[in-house]
Amino acid sequence: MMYDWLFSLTGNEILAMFIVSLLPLFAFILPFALIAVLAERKVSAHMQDRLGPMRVGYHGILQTVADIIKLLQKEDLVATATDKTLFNFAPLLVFMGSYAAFAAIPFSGFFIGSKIDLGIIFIVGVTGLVVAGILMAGWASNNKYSLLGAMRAAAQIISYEIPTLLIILTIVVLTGTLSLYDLSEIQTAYFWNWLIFGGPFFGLQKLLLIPLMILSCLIIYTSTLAEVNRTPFDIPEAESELVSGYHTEYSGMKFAMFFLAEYANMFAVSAIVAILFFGGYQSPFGYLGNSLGWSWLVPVEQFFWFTAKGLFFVFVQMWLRWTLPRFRVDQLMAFCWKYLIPFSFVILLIVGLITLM
Amino acid sequence: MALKTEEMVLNMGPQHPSTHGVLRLELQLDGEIIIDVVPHIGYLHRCFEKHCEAMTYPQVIPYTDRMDYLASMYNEFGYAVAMERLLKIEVPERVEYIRVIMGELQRIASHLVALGTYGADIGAFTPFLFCFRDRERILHLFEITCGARLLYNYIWIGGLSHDLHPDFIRLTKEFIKDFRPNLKELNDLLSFNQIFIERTANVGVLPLETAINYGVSGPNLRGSGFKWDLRKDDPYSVYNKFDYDIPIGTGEKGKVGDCWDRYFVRVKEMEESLKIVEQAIDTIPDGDVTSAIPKRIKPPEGQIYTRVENPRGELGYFIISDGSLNPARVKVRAPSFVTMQVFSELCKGWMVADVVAILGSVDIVLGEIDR
Amino acid sequence: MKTAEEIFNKLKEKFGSSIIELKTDKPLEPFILVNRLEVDKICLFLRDERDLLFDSLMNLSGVDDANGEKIKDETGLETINGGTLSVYYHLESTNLRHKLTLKTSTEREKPEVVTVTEIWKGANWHEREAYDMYGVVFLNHPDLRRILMPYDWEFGYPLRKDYKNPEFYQGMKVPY
Amino acid sequence: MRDYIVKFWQGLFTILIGMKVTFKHLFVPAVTIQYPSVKPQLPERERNRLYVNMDDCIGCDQCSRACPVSCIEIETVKSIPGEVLGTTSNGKKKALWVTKFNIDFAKCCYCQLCVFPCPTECIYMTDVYEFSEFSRESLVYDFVTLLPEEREQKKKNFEELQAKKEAEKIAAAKKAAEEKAAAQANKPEEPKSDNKEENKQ
Repeated sequence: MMYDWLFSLTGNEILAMFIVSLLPLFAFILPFALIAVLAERKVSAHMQDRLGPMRVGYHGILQTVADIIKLLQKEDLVATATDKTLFNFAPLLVFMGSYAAFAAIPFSGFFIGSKIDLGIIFIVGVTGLVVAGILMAGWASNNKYSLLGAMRAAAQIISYEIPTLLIILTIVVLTGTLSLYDLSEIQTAYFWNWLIFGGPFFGLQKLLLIPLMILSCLIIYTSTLAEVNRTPFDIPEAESELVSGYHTEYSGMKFAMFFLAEYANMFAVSAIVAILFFGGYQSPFGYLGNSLGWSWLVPVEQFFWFTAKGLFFVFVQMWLRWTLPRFRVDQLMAFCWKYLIPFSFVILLIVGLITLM
Repeated sequence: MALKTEEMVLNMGPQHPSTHGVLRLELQLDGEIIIDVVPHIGYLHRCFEKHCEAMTYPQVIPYTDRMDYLASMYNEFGYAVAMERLLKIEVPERVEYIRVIMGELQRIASHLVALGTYGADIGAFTPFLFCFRDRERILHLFEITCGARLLYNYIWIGGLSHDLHPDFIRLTKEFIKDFRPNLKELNDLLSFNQIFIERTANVGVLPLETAINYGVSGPNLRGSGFKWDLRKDDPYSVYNKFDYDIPIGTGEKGKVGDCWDRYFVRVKEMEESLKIVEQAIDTIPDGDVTSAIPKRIKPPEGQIYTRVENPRGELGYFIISDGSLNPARVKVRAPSFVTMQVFSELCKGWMVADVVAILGSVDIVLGEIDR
Repeated sequence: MKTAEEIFNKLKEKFGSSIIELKTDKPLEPFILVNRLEVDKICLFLRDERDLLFDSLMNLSGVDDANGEKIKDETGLETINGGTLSVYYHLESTNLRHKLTLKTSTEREKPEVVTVTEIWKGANWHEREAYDMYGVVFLNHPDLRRILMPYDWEFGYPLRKDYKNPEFYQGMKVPY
Repeated sequence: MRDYIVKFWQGLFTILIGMKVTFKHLFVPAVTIQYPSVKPQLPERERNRLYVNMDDCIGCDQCSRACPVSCIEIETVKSIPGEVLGTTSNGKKKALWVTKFNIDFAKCCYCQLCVFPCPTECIYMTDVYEFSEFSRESLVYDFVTLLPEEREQKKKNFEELQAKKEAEKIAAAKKAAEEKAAAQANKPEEPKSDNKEENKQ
C-alpha cells in the first residue's frame, strides 16, 4: 500500500523502497525508544514511591536526550584482548535482528512495510539473529561473566521460541493465514471479534475458544517476554550475579545500540501479541472516520489504536519488571519445558479439534 | 572415556554488586555448579582491637559503632552491658527501657536492610526501596534523639548521652501504626511470591548439628529450627519484663533451615520487635539518664565475656582490664565472622545464582567480619 | 547445670596433671588453666561427656599477657621478651545451659597450642585470627594462614604489645 | 500431577497479587525530596560540623583529651600578670591565651565526645553538613581569634616575662650568694669589733 503510493509519488522504485524501509526506523522506533526509556524510569520510580528523573526538562522530559548525548560523547572502550571484529559487529547484529521484525508489522491498514503473506514466520525467524548477536558479544568481550551471560541468553531464547511457535501454529490453524495483515483484517468490527474473545466465529465454537485463547495469550506473552530478556527472565544481564551479562564490556555508542535494540524488541514483541490476540490496528468500537465519512482518517485511527495497544503491553512489561524477582537458569528451563510447551501442545490439539467441528 | 571438564575459577571479587561489602569469593565452578567456595576476607580490617588498647573506656564506644555499621546501636548496647557487669554499676530503670526500645528499633532497621538487599539480590528491586523507605523513618527517630543517623555513640557506660526527644514517643507510635500494613505488603510482594519461593526454598539448607558445631547464632540458627535467643536464654537488661516469642524456621516452604526459613524468621522477628517496642513505650518510667555515668572509669583488674542478641546473631565482648584507664584487650566475637565459616559448606553443589541467594539469606556485614 | 568447681574437679580426676589450676581470684568468671598440648583431648572430653555436653565454642581469643621483662631501646620503643601469650576458650552447652572458660598459655618466642578445629569446626577461623594477630601456631590446623592481614605481611604480629609499624609495605607508606 | 497444577496456579496467583501491590503504589505520593532545591529540615540535636565559640574558650584542653581520634590541637600561652583577658559568658576569668586551636575535620568522626566535658560549653555541634573541600589540608579549621602577629606577640611577651623572671631569679640568687659571701666576710670582723667594745667598757 504505502510502497505503491510512494512509487506513484516518486516514480523511482529504489527511492520508494528506501523510504519505506527507513520510515519505521525514523518515524516510529527512535521516538518510541525516546519515550520508552523515560517511561521505564518514570513508571519504575512511581511504583517505588519516588519521583524518577526530574531535573532535565520539565519533570525529566528530556532525560533520554541527555542519556543519548552522554552515550555519544562517552569514550568507546575496546579492551585489548577482545576479538575486535566480532566485538564491533555484535551490537549491529542484535539491532538488525530486532529492527528487521518491523518490516512485516502492519501499523495500520495503509502503513505497512511489506505485506508478505509469511509475516509471522518471517518475524520469528529474524529475531533468531538476536541470539547470534548476543553469543558474539558474550564470546568477543573475553570476560568470564559475559561468557556465562551469553551462554544463558542463547539457551533461554532458543528454548522459548518453541512455545511461541506453537501458539502461532494454533492461531494459524484457527485463522488459516500466516500474514499479519490478513490476521488483523479478520479481527475487524468491535472487540468481541478479536481472537482473544474467540475470533470471528459463531455459537459454540466461539464459546469453547475463549478460555483457550486467554491461556494461549498468556503463554505467548510470557515466552516472548523471555525472548526479549525482560524480567523475570533477565538472567543474561542479571545485575546481582553476572554484573551485567553480555554487554558488560560495552560502552558509549555500542551500548546505546544494545539499549535501542532492547526497546525496539520490546515493542516488536508486544506488537505481535497485540496483532495475534487483540486485533492489531482494529479499533474496539468502530471508526470515527467511517461514521464521519472522511476516509483518510481511518488509517490514522488505526495507527493510533495499534500504538495504544502496543504501549499498553510495553507498560505491562515494565510493570512486571518492577514486581517480580528473577528466575534461576535451570528453573527458567524447567518452566519452559515442563509448563509452557506441554500447555501449548494441548491447546494446539484442542483448537485443532474445535476447528474441525 | 569421561568427558574431561575443566574447572573454571570465578572470582566474585571484592567489588561485586551482591557481596554486601568487600568480600572476595573464589568459586571453583564446573559449568554453573559450584564445587568449592573459598572466601577471602580482610579487605575492611581497620584494627579495631589495636585501637581499643590505645583508647580510654568511654572512647571505645564510637569504635564499636563502626564494626557492624548496620546495627551500631546494638554494638554499643553489648559493650555497655559488658562494662557495667565488669564495673558492677546499677543503671536506672529508664535507661534500661530506652536501651531496649532503641535496640529493638535498630533490629527492625537492620532486618529491613537485610530483607531489602536480599530481594534486590534475587532480582526484585521494588521491595528494596520499600524497605529503605520504612527504615528511613527509624533513622529519623534516632536522628532526633541523638543527632546521628547511622553511628550513634548514644549508649554510654552507665547511661545514655541524651534523654529521649520530647516527641519521640508520638513519632514511634505513628511509625508502628504505619509499619504493620507495610510489613504485610512486603509479604505479599516478596515473601509469598512463587518465583521468590522457587529461588529460596530448599536452597542452602543449614542442618542444625553443623550450625551448633560452627557456633552459628541468631536468625541463621533459628532458621534451622532451634529456639535459641540470648534475650531469653542468657537474659540481660530488662528483656524479661516484656512478653514476646521467638520465631523459628518451620520448613513451611521447603526443608527446615533453607534460605526461605532464614528470611521468614527475620520477617517474623520484626513483628516481635514491634511488640516489644510497643510494650516498652507504654510502660517507660521516668528518671535521669545520665545519673549513673561514672566520671573516671578505672575497672579492677579482671576479665569478662558478655554476649547480646545482635540482629545478626550472638555478639560477644571479651574485655580484659589491667586496672589502668585503657582496656588491656577487647576481643569481639562477631556473629557474621562465624556465619561466614559455614558459608562455604552451605554453597557446595548449588549454582552461581544460588551463591548470591545464600549470601543474601545469611546476612553478613563485612565491617563486623574484618573488624 | 554445673558450676566451674564441679567441672574442674571432674577434669582434675580425669586428666590429672594437664589441668593445672582453677583461678577464681580475678573478678567475674573463674577459668581453668590447662596444659597447652593437651587442649584437644580435654575439649573432646568436655564436648562428649554426657553431663557436660559443651557443644558450641562461643569464642576463642588470643591475648598478650605482656608479663615478660621490658627492654626500652634508644628510640623509646620497648621490646618484651620472655613472658607468655595465652589463648582463652569460652565454651557453652546449648542444652545444659552452662558456660566454661579455659585458658592455655605458651611462651612468647615459640608459641604453640594444639588446634581444636576437629572438635568444633567453628574454631578454624578464630585460630587463624589468633595466629594472624599474635603468632600463636596451632599444631595440625587444616590451613594456618593469615586471615585479616594481607597474606604476605611479614612485619610480625600486629596485636602484640611490642609491635612496630613497618615504614613501607610493598612501596606504600604505612603510617600516613 | 496435583502439585504441578497447584504450583502453576499459585505462581500465577502470587504474581497477580504482587502486581496489585506495585500498581497501588503508582498512585501513592512520592516520599523522596529533590535535594538541592528542597533541603531536608534537620532536628536541633543534629551532629555535623563542630563550632568553637573562642570567647568562652579557656584553653583547658578537655576536649582534645576526650577526642578518640585526637583531631583537636590546642596550644596556650600564659598571660602576663598585667594583661586583662576578659571573662567567659558564665563569669569565669580567663588566664590563658589560646594561640592555636585546630580541628581537623578530615579526621573528626562526629561522635560528640568533646562537647560534654567542656566546662564553658564553648564547643558544640551545628547542623551544617555541606562543607566538602577539594584538598584535605583545607579541612583543618583554625578557630583562634588572634591575628598571627598577635599570637607571635603573645608568645614573645611570655618569653620576655620568662626571661625577666629568670633574670630576676639569677639576680636574686646572685644577691643571695653575695650576701652569704658578704655575711661570711663581715662575720670575722664582727668578733673583733665586739672585743673592742668589751675593752672599752
